Amino acid sequence: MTTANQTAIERYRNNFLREVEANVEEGHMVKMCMQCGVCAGSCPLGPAWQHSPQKIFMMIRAGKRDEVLGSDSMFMCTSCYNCMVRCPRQLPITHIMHGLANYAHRLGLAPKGQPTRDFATLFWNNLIKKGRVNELTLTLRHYFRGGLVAGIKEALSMQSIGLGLLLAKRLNPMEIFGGHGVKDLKGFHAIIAKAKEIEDRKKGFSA
Amino acid sequence: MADNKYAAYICSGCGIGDAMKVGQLENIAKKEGKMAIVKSHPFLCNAEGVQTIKDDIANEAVTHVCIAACSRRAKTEAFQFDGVAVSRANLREGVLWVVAAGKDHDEVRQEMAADYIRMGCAELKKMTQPAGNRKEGSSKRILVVGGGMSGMTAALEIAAAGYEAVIVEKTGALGGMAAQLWKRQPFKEPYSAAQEVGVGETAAKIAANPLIKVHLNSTIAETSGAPGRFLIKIAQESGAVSEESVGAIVQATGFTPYDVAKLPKLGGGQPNVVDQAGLEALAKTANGGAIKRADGKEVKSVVFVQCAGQRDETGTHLSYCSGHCCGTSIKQATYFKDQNPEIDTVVMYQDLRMPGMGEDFYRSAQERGVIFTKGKASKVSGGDSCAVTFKDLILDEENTIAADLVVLATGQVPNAGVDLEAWNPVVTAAEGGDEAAKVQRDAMRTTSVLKLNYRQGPDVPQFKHGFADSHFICFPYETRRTGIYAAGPVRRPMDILQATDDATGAALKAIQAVENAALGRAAHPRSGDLSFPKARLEGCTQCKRCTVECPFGAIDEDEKRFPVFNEERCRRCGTCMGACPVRVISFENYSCDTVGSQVKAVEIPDEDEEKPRVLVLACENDAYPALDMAGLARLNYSAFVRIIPVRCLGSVNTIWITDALNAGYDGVMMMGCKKGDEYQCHFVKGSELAHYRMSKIGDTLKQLGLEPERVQTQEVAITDNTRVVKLINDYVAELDKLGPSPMKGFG
Amino acid sequence: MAKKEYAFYPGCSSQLKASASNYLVSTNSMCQALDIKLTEIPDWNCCGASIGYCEGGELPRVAINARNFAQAETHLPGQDIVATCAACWLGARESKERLDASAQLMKETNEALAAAGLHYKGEVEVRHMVEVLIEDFGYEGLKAPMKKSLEGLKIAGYVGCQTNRPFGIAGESFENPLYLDKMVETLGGEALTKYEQKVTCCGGALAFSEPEKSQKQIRDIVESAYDHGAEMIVTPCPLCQANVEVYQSEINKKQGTKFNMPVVYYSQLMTVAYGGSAKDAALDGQLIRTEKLEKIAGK
Amino acid sequence: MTASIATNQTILVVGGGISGMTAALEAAECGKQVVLVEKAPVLGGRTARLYRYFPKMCHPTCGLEINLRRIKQNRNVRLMTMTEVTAVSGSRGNYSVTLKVAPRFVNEHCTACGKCAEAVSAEVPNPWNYGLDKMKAAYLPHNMAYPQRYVIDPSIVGTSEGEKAKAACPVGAVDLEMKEESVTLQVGAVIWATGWRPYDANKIQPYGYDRFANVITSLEFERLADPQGPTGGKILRPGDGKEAKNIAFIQCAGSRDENHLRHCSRICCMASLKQTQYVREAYGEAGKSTIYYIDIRAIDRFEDFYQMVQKDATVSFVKSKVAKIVENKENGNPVLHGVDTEGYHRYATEHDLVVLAVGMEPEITGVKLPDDIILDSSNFIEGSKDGGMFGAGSAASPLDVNRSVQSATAASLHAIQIVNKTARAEA
Repeated sequence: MTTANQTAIERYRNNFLREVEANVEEGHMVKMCMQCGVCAGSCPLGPAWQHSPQKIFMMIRAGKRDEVLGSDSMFMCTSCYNCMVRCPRQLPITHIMHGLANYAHRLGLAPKGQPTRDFATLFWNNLIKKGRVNELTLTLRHYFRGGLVAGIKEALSMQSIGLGLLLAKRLNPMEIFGGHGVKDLKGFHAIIAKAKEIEDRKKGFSA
Repeated sequence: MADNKYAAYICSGCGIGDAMKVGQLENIAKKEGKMAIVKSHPFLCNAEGVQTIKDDIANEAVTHVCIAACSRRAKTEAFQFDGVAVSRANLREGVLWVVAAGKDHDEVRQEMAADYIRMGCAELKKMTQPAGNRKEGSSKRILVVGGGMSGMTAALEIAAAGYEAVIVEKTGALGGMAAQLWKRQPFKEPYSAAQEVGVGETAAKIAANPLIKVHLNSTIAETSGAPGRFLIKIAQESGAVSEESVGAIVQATGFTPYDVAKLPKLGGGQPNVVDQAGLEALAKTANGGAIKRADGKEVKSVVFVQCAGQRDETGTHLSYCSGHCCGTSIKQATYFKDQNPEIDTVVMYQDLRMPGMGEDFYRSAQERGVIFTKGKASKVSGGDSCAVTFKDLILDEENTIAADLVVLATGQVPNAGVDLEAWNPVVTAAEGGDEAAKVQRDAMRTTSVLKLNYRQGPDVPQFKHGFADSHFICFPYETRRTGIYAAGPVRRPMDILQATDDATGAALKAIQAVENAALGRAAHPRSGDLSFPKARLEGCTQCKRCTVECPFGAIDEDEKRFPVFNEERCRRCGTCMGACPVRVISFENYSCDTVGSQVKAVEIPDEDEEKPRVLVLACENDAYPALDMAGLARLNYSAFVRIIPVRCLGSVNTIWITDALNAGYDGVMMMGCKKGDEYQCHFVKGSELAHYRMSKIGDTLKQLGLEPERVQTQEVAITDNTRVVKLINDYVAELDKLGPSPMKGFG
Repeated sequence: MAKKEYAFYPGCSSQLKASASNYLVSTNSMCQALDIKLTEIPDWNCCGASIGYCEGGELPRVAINARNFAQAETHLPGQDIVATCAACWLGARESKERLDASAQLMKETNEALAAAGLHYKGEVEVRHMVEVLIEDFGYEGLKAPMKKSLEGLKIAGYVGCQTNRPFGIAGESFENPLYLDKMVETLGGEALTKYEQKVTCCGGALAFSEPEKSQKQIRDIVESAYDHGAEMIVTPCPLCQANVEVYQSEINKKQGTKFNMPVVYYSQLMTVAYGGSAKDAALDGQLIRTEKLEKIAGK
Repeated sequence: MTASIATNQTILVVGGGISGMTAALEAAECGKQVVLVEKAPVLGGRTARLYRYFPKMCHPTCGLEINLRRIKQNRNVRLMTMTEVTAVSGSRGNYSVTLKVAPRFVNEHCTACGKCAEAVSAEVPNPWNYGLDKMKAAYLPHNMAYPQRYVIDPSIVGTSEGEKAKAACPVGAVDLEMKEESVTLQVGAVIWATGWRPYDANKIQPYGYDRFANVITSLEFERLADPQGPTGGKILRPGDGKEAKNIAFIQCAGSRDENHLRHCSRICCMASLKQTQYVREAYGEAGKSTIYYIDIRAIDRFEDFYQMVQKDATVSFVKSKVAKIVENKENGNPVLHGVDTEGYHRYATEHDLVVLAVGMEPEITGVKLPDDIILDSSNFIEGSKDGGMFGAGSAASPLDVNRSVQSATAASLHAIQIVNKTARAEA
């Protein structure tokens, strides 16, 4: 038997499904999908998905590890929860999509430069810094993610909005120098570190 | 009979009295109808009106009553009198409500009503109240053929109702296919795990039940007789023959799995490719431990290929779905998962069919990690490592999947015995002296399950795909062999749960059959009817039409080829009466005369009156109700028609048609049920036979010098209340164009 | 003593000078009129928001929410946590339900909290301000402090996603929730009940990362409001408010539309109806000013 | 009707649909005494309101006619309409059943002449047509109504309309003084053939049954196709009365859905396949049917019917649970959004009319039953603890007509076994 054939044969084994069940948030529910496709049709960003959630579930069962974990589809999730409330099998699809994206991201398999992946990373880093989100630095970092020139261009294009928010007292330029934050930052960080440590241990990232 | 006394009661209620001259109708009943008593009443169906009739029955010794009021379908209970023959003249739905209102129509309305009075009286004169109750069949024991789950259930249910049951089982033990199962699909909540089959307990209950007798290693050598008096010859494997008298039969002969050898493309016959029964055997051997293949290797991965040799549109394999196989494969997948969750189990399906609560079982298998793949397998190869090549219908790609074992979900093939459609031409050829056909006939006979000695063949007629099912949705047990009821997978593909329910239903029908037989009553759909066909054999020409055409195989032939009527098998449809060219067959209350006299009672106006007369013979099951409902909706049709309800178009004897045409009717229209594959006829072939017979009437018409259009046969559904009106009116218009019948004035 | 007291979880965007500061200001005014006392959870932190999934993972997000719970449980015992932000409410409630459902998760979470000397007993209730208004006051109760009617105002109720799914407000459907309409009617305004984009996603956090895809959503939301004759949109969610209001100018620029549809919070409507000034209702905080509402407020 | 008609050898059948009629008749034709009670003013139940049956495309009223004829001539069956069971006490072989008989306001004198309906002008929604049209407040429920007796709607009792009906009756059958009655019966066994009802389509929010006029249920569609229905058999959509030629059928509307009904309702796939043929019957090649499905459950020989429909060029199949429906405001057409999962194809397809193949829910859901009754978690009747009461037909499981009759026949035997035991004990 050739290697290619072996791969094809292995493909439909449950291995990748087991990996997902073990390591992905709510991954144990993937097997419950009955391929009705209501999730695929419910997503506001549906047309942007290369693979719909229901198809991803089938791909997981079919062992298509690289295609799933390398896909940008999960990053199209707006967390609107439409799929989840309509799923006749009550799969927590939103959470599974988040979980798959997180897993792919952590494994480094998620597409590089995927804007939502980058923004989401930025967001988390921003919030853990002070315990609360700094909207200004988050926004600026986001616009400048592609380098200085692109950033200035994008920020300029949005400057009327920024100015408007400023005038409406809904953006504080002083936030750039610090801004809101939790007082017990040390404790906050300790909690996150501990939580991360536990989770990483369970999902095999600690090693 | 000298004792008969005839009375007619005319109701003037519901507006009849306003629209018709009731006095004149009374006179007609008296003078032309020769009724001894004629009364009219403003509200005949109320208690007082009915009492008038009852009083006359009691005090005046009235034996025959003509009710001229509403349709026979209305106030039926009010106008039932024990031991008294009743005819109904339909003045309300048949005249008042369908003839256009207003003075312009007074004359034709009155003529129509008058004719219905004449017809009601004429019919009554020819009727006798059926005596019934011949008490020929008095056995209330019930034979159950087959000792599988269906048969065992039927026997236990029969016994639980207090009746005796006799089981004939061809193998050496009870249990059938169910005994070969490791477990069965869950049949009550929580529908999450396979359950014990329970064959042992059921068989033990049967052994302990004094009302149940079991013949093992036995088959039926001959079945003769009729409900209430079947005589069964039972052949034992040893060669001994015993006899049992029974009143009814439940046929629970089950199924055989479709032969996997017919599926070489799907690996049938190759090592480590088994059917579902094969997997049950492996699971039984494993007895809860790891399931091993025939070569002793523990199975670590298994693929179930659904619809193997089923739902086949090429005509090569089974075209139907066997219903149970999705659930069976799910159950079998749980055998593996419950023993070792690490075993890869894939169910490859096209449509996963788990109706009702089965959905819960499907879910429970998914929870266990059984993988469901919507795909169509194109090739399976067996061997040490099996491979299934398939099209993944979701991912839209060709793929191959490896497994230690492949299970093919093949279908159920019913054990229904001889297919009569194939049997009959062989027998005809054999009777014609064809020696090869004789050999073939005898060979076929050995494959028979019931070995009925009926004129029409040794087994019950099959419906579709060889299953001994009913054609009727509302009446799943409406069989074509009275007193014989199929149950379980021989009737229809099914699982154990449905089969046990089915067996219980069939048990009831068998009990009902023995009770009816003992009272001389008809079974469905004319249940309770006490009439039965009588033949004046001295006039019989041994033409065999009645024995061939009886839809229920009720009529055998004696050595001289005279018909032998088995009343308990008869369903009282009258097809034999319609078939008989010499009109020697009749029922006490329904005969060539009861209808013929009505045909003749109608007054045929002269040609110059321009009042055509059209006879409508309407099947009482669908067409007559449709006509009634046209009345209920106050739809108008021509007042030139005269409608006679018949039991079935199959009972229509051509003499009625020729009599009508001879009498000067301008046309005859027959309204019957739908014929063909999806027939609606409650007596199976009545409508079809009528169409056939009428197609042959052309010569007669020619002899009379009449146009073929003067006789029409229509298929009518019960919902056709607007259509029947159109049919009638169009037909009257067509006849009008044709001009009056040249026979007028010769009658 | 106030009629009702709650542990308040304002969330990052509702802080002063943050993007939803007008929500905070008007909420405070509204609560005053209803005699509600809101006490901020001491030293609360961010909920992690949905978008936190990518880097944050599962347990860290639950843990930071549990930190808020532990604070509330300790310092504001017996008080329900009330959030105004849809994402905060969802993040918190999701965490609470998961903790309720899994002893293992509870154990791990408390292990993490212990690193900061905290412990969560599992006793909090997490509610949205809208739930409080509807369940604890009722539409009749919300009428009580009314001083002005919003008569003549045609308002499209835009519920969005996260106040609606997966939890939603009891008794309302996911596809056609009517509570904003009922609130508008309670305040005397004209609710555009047939407005069919009321649960369309605005793109959420993807407004940043996938602006074109999000703006297509926003365009539908605003366009339909115009189609139904709306004079303004009302929403319970800060991200919805921001996205739908802020990007109208962008859409106008790119697609030549002339959108200028005010987007307000229910708390602003209520503040005005309760007699508050434009400033109390933070109407000056609108990018697209709502003159009609300001006019009523000024009366 | 009084209690004297029944004894502990009598079988009570609750529900006069096809299952109840079958259970009652099969027992009666075995010689047993039966009381058949029906909540509605007429027999027939759910199936009598169907236009055709699958797979034969025959008419349910054809079987109804036979069953009515059996009932009319069988004196072992006592029928009580407008009657509900309010309490059951006692135990197997010896139950005491309390019945509530609602007033019909028309007594047994009624000849169905129709004068009352002519006299009355008030109209009420017609339940026979699921409220798709209105009927006179003095009415014969349908043209095969049995008992063939008019009913006066309670809404006109005590009004001048009611008096008009009374004055118009030539036989004094209208009795506006009728009151609700309570009756107690002794019976030996009880068969619950209480049937099913369509799952409330309003609850399936993404499909907008409550918002879009041109989204209807499969049962309403039966009435539209039926010549005896509100449109005289023309398939006209409710929104604007236009001919609906391009019709979407959405399967599993409420079934196989943990947000609604967990179970598969079994009949809906076949019902929709059947209904595509109504479209063909009405419009020939100009009709178009699309079935949106998860799995087509055309079990056993129904597969033949499925294969026949598959070959029909006017019918197409999309393997997809429709995500949501929006209305095209210009023409009132429903637009279906979703994904065909066989290969992942996104669609937004406009149809003239959407038919929701709504699931089956036991009619007794939410009704208080005797404590003894065992229900499964979907409220289907499994039986009773003392073994003297039985579920039959779709009250016991989601079943098609054929299987319901089979189930009712089986239940009938179980009831007979109980009363026979009593008879033997007393003999």
